Amino acid sequence: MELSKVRTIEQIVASFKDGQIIAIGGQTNHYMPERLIQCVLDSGAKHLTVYSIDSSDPNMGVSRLIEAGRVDSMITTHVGTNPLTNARIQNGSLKAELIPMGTFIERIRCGGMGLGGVLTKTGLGTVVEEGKQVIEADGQQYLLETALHADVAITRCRRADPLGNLAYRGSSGHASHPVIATCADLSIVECDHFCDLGEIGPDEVKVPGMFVDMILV
Amino acid sequence: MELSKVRTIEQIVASFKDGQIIAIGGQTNHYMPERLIQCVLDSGAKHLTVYSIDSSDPNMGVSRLIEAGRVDSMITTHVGTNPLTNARIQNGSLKAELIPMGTFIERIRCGGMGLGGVLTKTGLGTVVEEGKQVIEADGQQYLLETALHADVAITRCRRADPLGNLAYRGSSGHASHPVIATCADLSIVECDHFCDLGEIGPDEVKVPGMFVDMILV
Amino acid sequence: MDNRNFIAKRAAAYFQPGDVVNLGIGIPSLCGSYAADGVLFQSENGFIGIGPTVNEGLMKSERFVNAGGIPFIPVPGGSAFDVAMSFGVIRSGRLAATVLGGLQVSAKGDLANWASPGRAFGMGGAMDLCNGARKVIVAMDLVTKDGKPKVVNQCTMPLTAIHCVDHIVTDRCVINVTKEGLVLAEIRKGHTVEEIQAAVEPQLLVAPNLIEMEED
Amino acid sequence: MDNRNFIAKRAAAYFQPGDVVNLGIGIPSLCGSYAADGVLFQSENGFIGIGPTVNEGLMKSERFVNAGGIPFIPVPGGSAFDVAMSFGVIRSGRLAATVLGGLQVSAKGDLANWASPGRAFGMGGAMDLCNGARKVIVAMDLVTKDGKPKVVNQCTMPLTAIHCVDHIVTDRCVINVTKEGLVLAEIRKGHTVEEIQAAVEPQLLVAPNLIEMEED
Repeated sequence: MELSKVRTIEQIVASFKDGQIIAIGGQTNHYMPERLIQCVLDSGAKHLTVYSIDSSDPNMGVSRLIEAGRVDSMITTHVGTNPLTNARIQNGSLKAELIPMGTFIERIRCGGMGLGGVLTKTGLGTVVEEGKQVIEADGQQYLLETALHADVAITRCRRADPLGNLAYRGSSGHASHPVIATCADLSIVECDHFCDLGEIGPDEVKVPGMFVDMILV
Repeated sequence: MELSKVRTIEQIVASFKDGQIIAIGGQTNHYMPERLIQCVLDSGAKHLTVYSIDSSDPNMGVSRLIEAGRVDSMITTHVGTNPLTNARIQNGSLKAELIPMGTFIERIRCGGMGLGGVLTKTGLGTVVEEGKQVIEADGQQYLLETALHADVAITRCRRADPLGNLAYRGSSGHASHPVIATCADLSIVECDHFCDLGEIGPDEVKVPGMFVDMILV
Repeated sequence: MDNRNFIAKRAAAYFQPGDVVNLGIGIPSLCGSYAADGVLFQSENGFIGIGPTVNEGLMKSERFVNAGGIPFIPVPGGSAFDVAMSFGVIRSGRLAATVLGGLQVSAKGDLANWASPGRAFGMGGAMDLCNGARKVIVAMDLVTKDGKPKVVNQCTMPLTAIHCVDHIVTDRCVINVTKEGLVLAEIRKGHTVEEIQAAVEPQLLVAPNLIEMEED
Repeated sequence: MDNRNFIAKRAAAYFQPGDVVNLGIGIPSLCGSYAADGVLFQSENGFIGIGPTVNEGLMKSERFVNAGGIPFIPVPGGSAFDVAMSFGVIRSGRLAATVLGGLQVSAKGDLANWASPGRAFGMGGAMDLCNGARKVIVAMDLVTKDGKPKVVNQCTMPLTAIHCVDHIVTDRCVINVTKEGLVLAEIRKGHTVEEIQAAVEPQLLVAPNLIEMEED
């Protein structure tokens, strides 16, 4: 009986298919799941939708998928550091929905935690409001922001154990990774350090292994 | 310049006033903030509203406030282990709104994280639905559950540092404490171990000190 | 085997290695003893990997207590978290199963298990579990102590959730809730289809491969 | 002192010991050098207690990088968390202040700072910061590079948030947003009220105790 979630690169590459929604953890080029992004490239999957906080800088992170023409659309919060992304948005080959970062991560969290959406004041009175329900709760106005759920999540963590319990370190080492790791039907993580079962103490686990399906060691 | 959030019992007792909403961390009698509950008793504050997962067993935790006649109303998820609470509900001296546990903690989280509410399927088709907005999002029906914010939160943690950074241990050691600690204008915590600044590593902190106002060592 | 353990053992047979499962109090809490290796148990107050209960010794801790208030020893690979994450776990669709007690189950799989006349003490985590777990297993006696049906056409007591139950595991039989109706799938040695049908309100379908339940 | 540091220093004077503050990129990022002891800085990607930036040495880590992508050394008492908690921190009302750049600020305190014609690259965390921080401080030049007003009657560029700005700190003055209107509160040596008024669209009120800003 094999309970370990460690998988080979070949097994992971085989997980990616045309048309999938892929949620990608990380921010500002730093501590991106670059090895898993390479797996997506190697899979040949195209017409992807990507959920990611930003589109990285050219030749890095999310941008590698965009440059290779694999991404049809994105839900993201900021693409200002990447002229290649902008060029594709301008010429119509990439559709990008820009949303506030706090809203992005709460929508992802809803997708992971089995909630349908959240009410936030962020975006009220701005273009973000367009097409959204304005809900009154306790006498105040809020925007309804609905859940985002992905087909596959690719994230990175500092430590993982065979069950997929994950632990993180630092600001960029946390970033969106622990939340993104929960939001997909198939959650794949690359870890810096692979630990024995029990080596990550119960209180150090940030994402319980039940959310994780495959580990790239 | 005194930046430490450690306070004396007298200072803490002086924080409680008649009519406050007090959110209390803990569950099933175990790892309750008993010393802070004693502070509420010593303050003489009455006509309180309590947000708590349950009402503990007689002579313990939340029940001590109920028995002393200090609590007018509760929002809670379960009172089955406490005949004294039930007696007061039956005779009308205690008003209790019973809500699902997952809904309770998400409403508290909204109060702490600056959100107006969340959409959940929990409670659809049951008495929980009464008086609530049913919202359609992405073609599915959800109940809108609104934020709960308290005047004061009293919680317990394993470790605290002078800034109020908090770390937890175990199931009952976590429970509702980290979420409740964020949901109030005034957040008071009692800690088992008081640590030097820097002794709790950045990745061990579960509740950043900015949410905490007073520490009982 | 007594009825409570008989029910718990059968309910536990639904678990697969690698599953994360939540057990309610009462009969469901006994399932742990009969589960396959590699099944992990979750507790609402914030843990996956609940191990054996502990009454004394160095491992007993005020900080490792299950949702029923009983101290336990964590298994290797256990994880602790707050109640917000705990119910995220429950609602996420990644909880393989929950086993709960029941007062009434309807023909459509509605469950009532948290309030009876004069006793409405709160639903705790039951409503979230019924909505979130992939498989909802009700573990209960087939009839009340005074012989009234608990499997009913319509629940008369306050509902926990609608259309949520997958399997009803009782002291006399296993009934599956399907789109076609309630299906009598397994029957305990010494009981008859006619007797089971007489003890429930809805008309039961009988599985073509009706199984006789093992006693040991 | 150059204009950028002049602005940053004045903005930083709003911070009190014990405050947790978020700084935007550009001029706001310079505020850290002028803040009082005991002020803690927050970064959107998940940290409170951002310390000095670090270009080399053992403390440099891929895992301690601020929202602008610069490695830093955590201060004692720093805490790391995910982006969900980070924006909980931002929206909670417990973030004492945020300092952001601005393209336009209106007479009512509306802010536009994330998109200009042909450049709509995304709002990142700015909208949440404007809604959540207790004090929103805009740090910017008083006019555009070609001399056009940035303090305007109505923003023409896409809004970040409405009615959110408290203080506009510029290279020539400080303007407070109040219920009565925009109040010219401080003016840099060498500039006149008339000149400031001519450089903005809305009619300014002049504080009775108009302060001359220190240069050093």
